[in-house]
Amino acid sequence: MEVTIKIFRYNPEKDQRGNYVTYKVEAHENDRVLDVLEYIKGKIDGALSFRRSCAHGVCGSDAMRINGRNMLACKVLIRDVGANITVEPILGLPIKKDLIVDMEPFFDNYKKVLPYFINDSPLPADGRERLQSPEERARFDETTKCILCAACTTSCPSYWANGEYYGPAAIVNAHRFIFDSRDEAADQRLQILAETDGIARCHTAYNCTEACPREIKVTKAIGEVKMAIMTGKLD
Amino acid sequence: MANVHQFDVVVVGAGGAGLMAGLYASRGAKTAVISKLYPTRSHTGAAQGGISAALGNYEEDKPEWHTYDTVKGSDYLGDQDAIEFMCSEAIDAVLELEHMGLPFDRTHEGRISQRPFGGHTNNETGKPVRRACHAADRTGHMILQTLYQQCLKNKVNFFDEYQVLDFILVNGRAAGVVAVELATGELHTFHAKAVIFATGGHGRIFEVTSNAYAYTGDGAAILLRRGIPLEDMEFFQFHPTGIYKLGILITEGVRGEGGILINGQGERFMPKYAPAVKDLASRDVISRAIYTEIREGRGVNGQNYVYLDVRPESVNRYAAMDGRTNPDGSPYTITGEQVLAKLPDIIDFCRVYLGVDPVTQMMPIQPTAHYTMGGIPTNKYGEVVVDDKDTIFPGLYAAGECACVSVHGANRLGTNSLLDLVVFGKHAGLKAAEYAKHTDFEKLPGDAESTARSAFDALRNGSGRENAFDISNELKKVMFEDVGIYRNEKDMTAALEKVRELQRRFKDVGVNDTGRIFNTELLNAWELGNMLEVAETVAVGALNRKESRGGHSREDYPERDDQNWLKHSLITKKDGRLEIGYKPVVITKYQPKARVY
Amino acid sequence: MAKKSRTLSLKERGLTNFEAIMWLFTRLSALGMYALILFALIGALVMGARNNMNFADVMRWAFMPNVSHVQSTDLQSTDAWATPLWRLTASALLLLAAAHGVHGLVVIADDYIAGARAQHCASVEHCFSGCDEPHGFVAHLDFVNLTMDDRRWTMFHGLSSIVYRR
Amino acid sequence: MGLKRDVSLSAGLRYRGPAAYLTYILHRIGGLGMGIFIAVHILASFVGGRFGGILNGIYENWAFQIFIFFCALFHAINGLRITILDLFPKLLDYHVEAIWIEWAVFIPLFGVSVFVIVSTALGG
Ligand SMILES: Cc1cc2nc3c(=O)[nH]c(=O)nc-3n(C[C@H](O)[C@H](O)[C@H](O)COP(=O)(O)OP(=O)(O)OC[C@H]3O[C@@H](n4cnc5c(N)ncnc54)[C@H](O)[C@@H]3O)c2cc1C
Ligand code: HEM
Ligand code: SF4
Ligand code: F3S
Ligand code: FES
Repeated sequence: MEVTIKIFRYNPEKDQRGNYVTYKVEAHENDRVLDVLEYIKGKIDGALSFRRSCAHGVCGSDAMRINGRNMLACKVLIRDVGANITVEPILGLPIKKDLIVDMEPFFDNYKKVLPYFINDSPLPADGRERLQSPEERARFDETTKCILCAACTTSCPSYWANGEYYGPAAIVNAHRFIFDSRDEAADQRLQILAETDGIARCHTAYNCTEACPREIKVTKAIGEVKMAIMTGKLD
Repeated sequence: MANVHQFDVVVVGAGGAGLMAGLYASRGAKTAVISKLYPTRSHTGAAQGGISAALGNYEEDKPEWHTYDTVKGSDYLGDQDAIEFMCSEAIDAVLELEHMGLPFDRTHEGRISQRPFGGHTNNETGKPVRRACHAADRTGHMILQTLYQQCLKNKVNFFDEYQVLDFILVNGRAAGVVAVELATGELHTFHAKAVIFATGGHGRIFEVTSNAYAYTGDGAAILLRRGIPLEDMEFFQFHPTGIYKLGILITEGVRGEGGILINGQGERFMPKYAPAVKDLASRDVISRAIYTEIREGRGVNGQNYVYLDVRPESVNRYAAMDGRTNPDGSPYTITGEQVLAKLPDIIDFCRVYLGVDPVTQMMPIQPTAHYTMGGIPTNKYGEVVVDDKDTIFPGLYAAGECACVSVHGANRLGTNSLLDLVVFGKHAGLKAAEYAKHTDFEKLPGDAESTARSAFDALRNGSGRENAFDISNELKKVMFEDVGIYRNEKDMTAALEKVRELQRRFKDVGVNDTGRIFNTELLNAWELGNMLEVAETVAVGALNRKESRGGHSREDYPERDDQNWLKHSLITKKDGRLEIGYKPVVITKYQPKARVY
Repeated sequence: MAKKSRTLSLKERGLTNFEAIMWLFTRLSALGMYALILFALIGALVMGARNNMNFADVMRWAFMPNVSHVQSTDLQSTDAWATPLWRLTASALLLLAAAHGVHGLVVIADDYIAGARAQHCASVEHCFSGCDEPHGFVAHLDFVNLTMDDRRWTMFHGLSSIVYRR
Repeated sequence: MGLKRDVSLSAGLRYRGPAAYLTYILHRIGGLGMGIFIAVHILASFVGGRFGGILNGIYENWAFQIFIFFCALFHAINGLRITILDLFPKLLDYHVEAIWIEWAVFIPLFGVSVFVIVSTALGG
C-alpha cells in the first residue's frame, strides 16, 4: 500500500526553523514505522536523521511523536497508524536535528533521584544473595521495565510547562528503588521527590501512562510515591 | 588536534561487558567509557532468558557440570581452561550482580530463581537442570540497567554518543582511540595507556537477525585493519526461534518453561533429532532441525517457518508425556497466568508484531542470526593475544561478544554470554587498570586522526554511483542464504565473490549529507564498510573450514573432523588480503567425543 | 526476608516542603469544601430555601453561604442566615476556597509565567488588600507563605504581568 | 545550534493524549476561571459604583453564568475524582472507568442546570 508520511525536518546547519516534508512510499501494513523511515533514509534522503538500535522496542532509542502521540517508531506498525502518518520529534527537549532531540536534560533529571541501589549494611554472612520474597520482588516489578525512552516525560504537560520538573521517568526509576525491600535509601529519594520540582508538579494528566511503550502504569507509580511521601509508609 | 583527552584506561562500548570493565577499571585508574549509543541502549538490554551460574537454588548443581556442558556445547572447540575459569567465577559473578541490586526473580525461600535452558544438564542424569538465573524475560535489560546505575553511583566518566573510528597503536602498544562526537561531528583523540574493546557483535551482516542496528562489528573491523587477527570468525550462532521474517528473538526460556516446536503437519519434531532433551537441545542442533523440516517440506503452509507452542494445554500435555516434574516431585503444569508472568515481553512482542496471542495461539518462528562466537582473540583475563603462542598485545583488551576467549567455541550455550560479559568484562577492567599503573603513556603520533579523517573524506567525496542501502541489503541477503545455517563450497565461493564485489562497489558510495551535526548517513556508511570487512572474514573462514562443528555446518563435510580441524582459525589482514592461520585448542579434562543430546 | 515495616517521619519523607504540603492541602481542602457545601445545601433546604429561592440562588448559597448573597435575592428576612453558625460556615468555606484557589493560581502561574523576568507590577497586596475580612486574611496567609521563598515570591509578581513562555 | 526547548501552549494542546488529558485541561480552565472571576466578582462588589455595576452585570448575564457554572461543576466533580484516585493509588487501575463515571455524573447535572439557567433567562 502507499503510505503518505509527513516528517518534521530541521537541519541545524541550514535552517532557522523546522519544516515538514511529505514523502510517499510503498509499505506493507505489517511494516514498522521505523522500517519506513529507514527506507526513506536509504533510498530518498540520506540526511534524514533519527536514533534507533534494537528495532523491537527494548532499547528506548526511537521515541517520537507519531500522529500527535509519543510512541516508539519500532513498536508501531503501519496497520496501527494508517496510511497517513505524521512524524515529529518528542516535545519539550531541544531539537538537534530532524527527529533527534537533546537527551541530556532528560538524563540529568533521571540522575537526580539517586537511581541506583543503596544498601550499606553488611552482606549476608554466607556471601549469598540478600533474601527477598517473591511478593516483595513483585512489589516493584513494573517499574523495573523502564528503558528510559523519555516517551512519558515528553508527553507530560507539566514537563512541557516546566523543564525543571523531574518528570515521570525519573519518578518511575525512583519508585523502582523506593519499593525494593533490599534498598535502604527510600527516605533520601522521597525527600528529593518532595521538593518543589518533584511530585507536586504531577497533576495526574495521564499522558505518561498512555505514552509508555513498556506499559508501565506510570501514573500509578507516581501515585504510590506521592502517598509514600504523604503517609511515610513504604509497603 | 583540539580535542585530545587523556585517560589511563579507555573502554570502547557501554554494554554489559563495557560497563563491567569501566566499573572495575575506574576503581584503579582514570577511566573513560566511550559508546556510540547511550549506555542503556546497548544490545545487552535485549537479552531475555537469563544468566547461568550453578547456584543450585532449586536442585543440585555444580560448576563442574556447567563446565562440561559448556565444553560439550562448544563442540569441543572452546578453550577448557577459560571455560573452567568462567564457570567457577559464575556463582560469585551472579551474586555480585544481586548485591548491586539486580532484581532477580525469587524462589519461595527468597533466593535467586532459576530456569532450565538448552544444553544445561545434570551430568549424572542427563536431564535439564535449572541454571539460568532470570529477571522475568528481561534479564539482560536488568543487567544493563544495574551496571549503568552502579557506574553512575561510582561516577564513571562517560562519553555518550561518541563513535570510535580507529585504534591508535605506537611501537606495538596501545596508545588510544579516535572517535567522532555525533552531536558535533568533531573528531576526538583519546590518549590512553590501555584500551578495552567491548563493542558487541556483527549480526547485522545477516538478513534475518535478532541483533540491533548497531551490531555492525565496528570493534572487530577496526582492529582487523590495524593488523590484529580475528579468531574463529566462521562460527556464528543461529537461534532457532526468531519471529518469522522479523528475526526478533523469542527466548529459549519459552522452551525452558515447557514450550515445544511443531511442524507444518502438527507434529512435535524435536524427539527425532534429540531424543534425550528434545526441545531443550543446544541451539545449533535445533536450528538445523527446523531447517531440515522446512527443506523436507514440513514447514507451515510450505513456508519457511514452523510453530513454537507455549499454550498451557500443549505444554501440560507434553510435559506429562515427558514425565517432567517440579522440584518437589509433583507433575509439571503451567497456567496461562504463569505464562504471562514469566514471559511478559515475549507475549508483548507477539501481540505487537504478529497480532498473535501466545497463550491461545502458536507463534510462527524461523531461525535467526543471533550471536557472534568468533572475534578478537583474548586470554581469560581479557588480554588480546595475537598469535598461536598467545603473545599478548600490550595495553589492548577485549571483552563481551566482540571478543573470542574462547569460551563458546563452535556454539554458545544460552545464558553463557551474559556470564561471559560479567566475568571477562570485570577481569579486562582489572587487568587494564593494573597495566596502566605500571606503564607510561606512549607518545601520540602527530597524525593520530588522519586515518579516520580520510575514511570519512572518502565517503563524503565518493562518486555516489552506488547506494549504501542497496549494498547493505545485498550483503545481508547473500550472507543469510549462502553463509547461513547450511553451508557448502559452491554457494560460499559465490557468496565470497559477491562480498568482494560489494566491497568494490562500496568505494563508489557517496554521502549526500554534508553536515557535521548528527550526520547519521555518514556514520551508517562507515558502519557498512565494517560489515563488509567482517563479512569477508566470516565467508573466508567458513569456506576454509572443511568440517561441520557446532554452528558451522557444511553440507559437503557433514562430520566433525577432530583429526584436522580441532583448532581455532586466526584471520589476519596483510596488505589488504586475508591470511589464515591456526591456534591449538586448550584441552584439559574433557577429551572430545561425539556430541549427542 | 524479615519484613521491615517502616514508617518515616515527616522530615525523613520530605513532607516539610511547601509544595508537597500544599499538594496534600489541595486534596484535603477539596474534601473539606465538599463537606461544607453539602452542609450548606442541606441547611438551605431545611430552612425552606426551596420555597423562597430559585434553583440558581440555592446553588449560589450552597457554594457561597454568604449573607450578602441572600440579600441580593428577594427574601423578606435574612436573619436566619446571619447566625454565628452560618457566618462560621461561610468563613470556613471562603477560607478553604481562597487558600485552595490562590495556591491553584500560583501553580498555574508557575507553570506558564516566568518569574525572574516578569515586570514589577501590581503586587499581591494590590490584588487582595481591598477585600473584606476573610479574603484579606487568607490572601495574607498565603502571601506570608509566598514571601518565604524567593522563587515563589517573584512568581507571584509575574502573576499579573505579561505572559512569558520559558 | 539546534532548536530551543519550546513547547507552545498550542503545541501542547494539540498533543493527542488520553481522555484524562482532556479532563486535565478542563480542570485547569475551571480552576483558573473560578479563581479569576470570583476574585473579580468580589472586587467588583467592593468597588461598587458604575464600574462595579458593569462587572456585576456581566455576572448576571446568563451566558456567563453557564460558563462559570461549567467551571465550578466540572472542577468540583473532576476534583473529587482526582482526590479519590490520588489518595488511593490502587484505584488508578480503574481510571478509565472513573472518567466514564465522571462524565455520566457531569453531563446530566450540567444539562439540567443549563436548562434552568436558560429558561430563567428567557422567562424572566
Ligand atoms: C535478542 C537477544 C537475546 C539474548 N539473550 C541472551 C540471554 O538470555 N542470555 C545470554 O547469556 N545472552 C543472551 N544474548 C547475548 C548477549 O545479550 C550479548 O551477547 C551481549 O549482551 C553482548 O554484550 P556486549 O557488552 O558485548 O555488547 P553490547 O551490549 O551490545 O554493547 C556494545 C556497546 O558497544 C558500543 N559500540 C559499538 N560500536 C562502537 C563504536 N564504534 N564506537 C563506540 N562504541 C561502540 C555500543 O554503543 C554499545 O554500548 C542475547 C542476545 C540477543 C540479541
Ligand atoms: C468542591 C470544590 C473543589 C474541588 C473538589 C477542587 C479540587 C481540586 C483539586 C483536586 C485540585 C488539584 C489539581 C491538581 O493539582 O492536579 C484543584 C486545583 C485547583 N483548584 Fe480546585 N477544587 C474545588 C474548588 C475550587 C475553587 C472554589 C477554586 C477557585 C477559587 C478552585 C481553584 C483551583 C485552581 C486554580 C486549581 C489549580 C489547577 C491546576 O493545578 O490544574 N478550586 N482543585
Ligand atoms: S516509564 Fe515508560 S515511557 Fe517513561 S521512560 Fe520508562 S519506558 Fe519510557
Ligand atoms: S503526564 Fe505528567 S502530570 Fe503526572 S500523570 Fe503523567 S506525570
Ligand atoms: S529501536 Fe530500540 S526501542 Fe526502538
